[in-house]
Amino acid sequence: MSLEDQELSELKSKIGREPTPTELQIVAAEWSEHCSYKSSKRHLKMLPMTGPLVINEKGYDSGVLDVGDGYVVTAHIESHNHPSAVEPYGGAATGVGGVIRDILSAGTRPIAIFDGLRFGNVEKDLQARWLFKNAVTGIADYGNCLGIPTIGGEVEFDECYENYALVDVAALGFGKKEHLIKNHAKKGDIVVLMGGSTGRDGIGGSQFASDSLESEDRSAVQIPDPFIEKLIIEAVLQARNDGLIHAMKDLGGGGLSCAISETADALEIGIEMDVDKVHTRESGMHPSEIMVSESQERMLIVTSKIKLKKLQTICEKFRIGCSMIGQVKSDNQVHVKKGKKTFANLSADVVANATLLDLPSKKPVYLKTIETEKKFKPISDYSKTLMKLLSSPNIASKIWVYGQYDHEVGIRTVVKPGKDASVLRLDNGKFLSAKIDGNPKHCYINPREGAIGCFEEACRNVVCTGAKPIGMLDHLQFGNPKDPEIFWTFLESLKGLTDFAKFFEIPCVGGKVSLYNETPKGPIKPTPVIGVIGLIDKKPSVSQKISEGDCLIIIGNTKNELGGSEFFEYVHKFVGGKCPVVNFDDSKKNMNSVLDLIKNNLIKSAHDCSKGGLAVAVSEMCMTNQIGCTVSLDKVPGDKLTVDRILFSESHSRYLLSFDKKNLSKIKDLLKNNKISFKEIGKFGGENIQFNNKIQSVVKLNVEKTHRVWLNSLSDLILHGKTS
Amino acid sequence: MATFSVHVTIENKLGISDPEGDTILNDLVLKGTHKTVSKIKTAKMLKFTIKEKDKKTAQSKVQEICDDLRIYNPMVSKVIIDVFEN
Amino acid sequence: MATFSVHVTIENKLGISDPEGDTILNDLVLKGTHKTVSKIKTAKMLKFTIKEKDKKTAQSKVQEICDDLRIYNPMVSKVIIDVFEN
Amino acid sequence: MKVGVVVFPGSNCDRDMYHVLTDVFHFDAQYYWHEKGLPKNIDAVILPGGFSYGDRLRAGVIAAHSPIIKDVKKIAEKGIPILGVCNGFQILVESGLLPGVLLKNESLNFMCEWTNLIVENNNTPFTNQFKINEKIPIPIANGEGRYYVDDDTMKKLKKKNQIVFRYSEVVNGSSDRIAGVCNEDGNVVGMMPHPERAVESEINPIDNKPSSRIFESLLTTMGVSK
Ligand SMILES: Nc1ncnc2c1ncn2[C@@H]1O[C@H](COP(=O)(O)OP(=O)(O)O)[C@@H](O)[C@H]1O
Ligand SMILES: [Mg+2]
Repeated sequence: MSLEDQELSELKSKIGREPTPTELQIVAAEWSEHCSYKSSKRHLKMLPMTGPLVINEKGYDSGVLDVGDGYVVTAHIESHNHPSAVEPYGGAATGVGGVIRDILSAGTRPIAIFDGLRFGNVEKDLQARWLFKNAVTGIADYGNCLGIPTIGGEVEFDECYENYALVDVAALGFGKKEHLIKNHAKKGDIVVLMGGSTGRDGIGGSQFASDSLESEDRSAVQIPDPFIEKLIIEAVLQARNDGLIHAMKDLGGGGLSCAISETADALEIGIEMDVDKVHTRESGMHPSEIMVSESQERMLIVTSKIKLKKLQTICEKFRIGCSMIGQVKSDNQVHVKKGKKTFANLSADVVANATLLDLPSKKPVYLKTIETEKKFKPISDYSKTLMKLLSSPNIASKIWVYGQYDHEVGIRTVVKPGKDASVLRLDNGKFLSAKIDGNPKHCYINPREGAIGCFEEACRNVVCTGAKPIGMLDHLQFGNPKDPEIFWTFLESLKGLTDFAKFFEIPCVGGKVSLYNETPKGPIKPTPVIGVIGLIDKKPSVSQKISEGDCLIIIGNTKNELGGSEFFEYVHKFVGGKCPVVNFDDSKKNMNSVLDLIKNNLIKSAHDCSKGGLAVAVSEMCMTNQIGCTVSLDKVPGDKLTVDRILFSESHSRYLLSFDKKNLSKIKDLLKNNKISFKEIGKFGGENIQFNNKIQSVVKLNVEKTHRVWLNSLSDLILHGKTS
Repeated sequence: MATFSVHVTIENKLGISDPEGDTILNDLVLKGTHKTVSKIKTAKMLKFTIKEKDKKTAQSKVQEICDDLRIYNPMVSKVIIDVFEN
Repeated sequence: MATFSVHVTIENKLGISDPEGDTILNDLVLKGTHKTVSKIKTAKMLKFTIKEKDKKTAQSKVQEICDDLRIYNPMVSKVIIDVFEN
Repeated sequence: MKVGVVVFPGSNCDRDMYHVLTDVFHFDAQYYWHEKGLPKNIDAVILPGGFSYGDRLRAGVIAAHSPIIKDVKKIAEKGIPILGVCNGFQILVESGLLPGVLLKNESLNFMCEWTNLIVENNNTPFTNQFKINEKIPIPIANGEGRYYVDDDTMKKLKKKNQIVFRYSEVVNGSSDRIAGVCNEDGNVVGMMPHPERAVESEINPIDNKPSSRIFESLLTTMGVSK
């Protein structure tokens, strides 16, 4: 782990002397991309981060939203890509641990976990299968043990992740506003390190996360210990209730170096600490090793001398380590000692604020031709094609994944995983809905529109439960930012997200940037993952069972937008074409109309149309309700299109609504009033999923049989290697 | 051809923590009256029954299986392979 | 007093099924090209470091711990204890 | 009508259980930390689910050695109702209060899903408001939930009417599809599924009334009319 030459000279000129070896390690950790956001920070400012519900406090690692009646919701997103690519079990598990501690450090109890998982082609690639299987077990073992429900997520396979893994984890917290940690400290306060012991594992992790994988650093792998984390959660929350915490920060990338310098900088204090006071796992650790170790399950707490005893008693009760490692000074210095001897003494401002870069960007050359479509062999049997898609790893049910996650613990889960967004009940009678979504296939073709699409998709999912989006989390995952073409895709995505967030007045309450995601074959496709949080004031829309004779309406236009679709990529093995573009005005109108319909109790269920297009979305409704449906493709509103395009185009802003026939006229009136493009396109009943074009039958699949295939094909593939 | 019993012990590499062993030691063994135990390390064992021409082939075959099929992750664990003639 | 390393192998008693061993065999090993393996049994191992006056005491002490603290569940498993001098 | 909810390091359904006991059924519930004793005048004890000691070694085995278990045993002898749910069941089994053992699910995975229970014994403090063969929709969430007993014990269980709940279908490979058992006296009951997750209609997608009867049975036992 080291600084670049120019950074080293910069450090020297800032401190006016040669840095000590320990100082070099501390600064290298903190100035890494992972901790300092040096490539991205100046651009991230463009995102709107404030709003009427957003509570901003210094030093928070998670976003805070006021949900009324004296309660707040906190949210954060993280990834653990590099570690998961080499040790999927531990990497994914410690990823959960990290984001949970971010939620905890605001003083809120974590109440939900979401996971976004991306791997190579699991059908062909045994390594990808191994990575996927173990990452899922890692998340399950960690979250389940903590007793925090994992209630949603997404899974995607794409060849761009060959030999690699993207493991994103988001978490939500809930608590009383008055319990939020205020993050303040004054001279003489005590700095405590609480939780697991510090060892050599994970040394250099944050730098590791910022290197490409070729320089595999073995010591950077961390061993998860969810049991300690659970004890930390309970201990911290008790300390919070007893008012013992002045300031708090979790130890993540960069370990103590990062936590100490960022706390000192944010609170405008100095911290003097003694590495001999840190409880370590192994003897003989050098001060610099202690400072940069990324051992998991540790929290930094600032308390007063008087409160320290009580804090120690709590830690004793839970049998977790609690070391008084230092104290607060008034000089804004980070002063690291071992006994009497000084090993580092730097201004917190210098350590915590790396010089931000202004990297060059350039539109990638491949984009010039990417939208040109090839001629495809015509599809002879659409039933077969649809069946193939429904059993493909990207579209098949993810029950094998979320069935391993305890999604009920905490007894808040009203809408469980397996539908669109999941819904939690809150203590003030309101409900929270959330979902994360990404789509690298779209983002590769158009980084800007693709990113907007992910944002809109997450909103759609949340809207389908009757929730109004109130906050957004973004996780921007790209390759090496020093490559101007990659950096351009980063900026485009960011600009797209910013535009959408501003237009819809959805503030960004948290995010993360993960760069240098490179596989042996090159950079990953641009992979922004967007989490959207929605609030429901009264009653969530819980899907009611669809029955014989119920109607199907589609809202929104279907356009010629097959670029980056599952149909092009999985069926035709073609990467290219025009990717879906969100029309902001239509998007807003459609969202509001769906919310209106739900509020007026007019529909039985709403489902968004996304991966696999209309054909897949209708099939999902049929399968989960075990009922057939006959759909007239010729009635679908939008461009005049060929059958394959109507079936599989992934145009945004579309919703499928099921409802009792008696509500038809009311629904039509409301939609007409709102000037929505919509059509009644089908009727439920029978035992077949059937698509007709005028009088001609295009698709006919038996619901029960299709359901079985869709439900089991992912687990058959992962567990027994079967491809359908 | 002979039948061999091959024991594969998978354990964490040196310096990698073993939270399970620590918990068993601290929360179970040391809570009782058994104070002479100072460390517990956990490991997983797989006992293979395999038919090969000799002991050496049995050993190398099992090693190959463990490596190929990622029975363990060399990043965090190591394997010890012991072969016994049946 | 000497320090001993005592290996405790916890494995299923005869007749108790071992779905994990079966899965590794059928879905992993036999799916590949390794057809000479006919059985895989899983076990758990605990390696104790213990200070006792001799090998025999170390052995009996660990046996006692295993029985007293139910390190294994006698309804389904048995333990094998091997002592090594350090 | 004092009900104790025992909390071990790693318990994680304690708060859910407490909520249901107090807010839904209006018991006078209280938490008891595993290092403490239980008061003499307690009327019922519940061991909630979770991952005591991180499920290390075997689910429930370390917690079974907690100081509080001595009191639980004494109280059990007095015939006071005791319920172990999920990890609580595992602890009761590991501490010898209930027969059998809970092994890794046949799928080898943690399983979180809704199942149906069939009531086999309505003569316990937690099932006296059921009819035999009544169906209860209820979720499971466990990795080591496969109940196993040897043949002799199974015979005894059947003879003494100790099988309390069965799954209506094969779920995880449990012997005879057993999901819950009781001791010979019937006052100590253990079950893998989570009744506390099924008694409120808001979070129960099927029907919350059957599982509510588990708590109503306890109310009846304790002489409280609904
Ligand atoms: N990795 C995962 N973890 C938990 N739940 C998941 C995961 N992947 C998918 N799900 C759940 O499966 C359902 C379908 O997911 P997805 O296909 O991504 O939905 P959508 O297309 O509506 O965004 C959702 O309820 C989602 O939360
Ligand atoms: Mg959806």
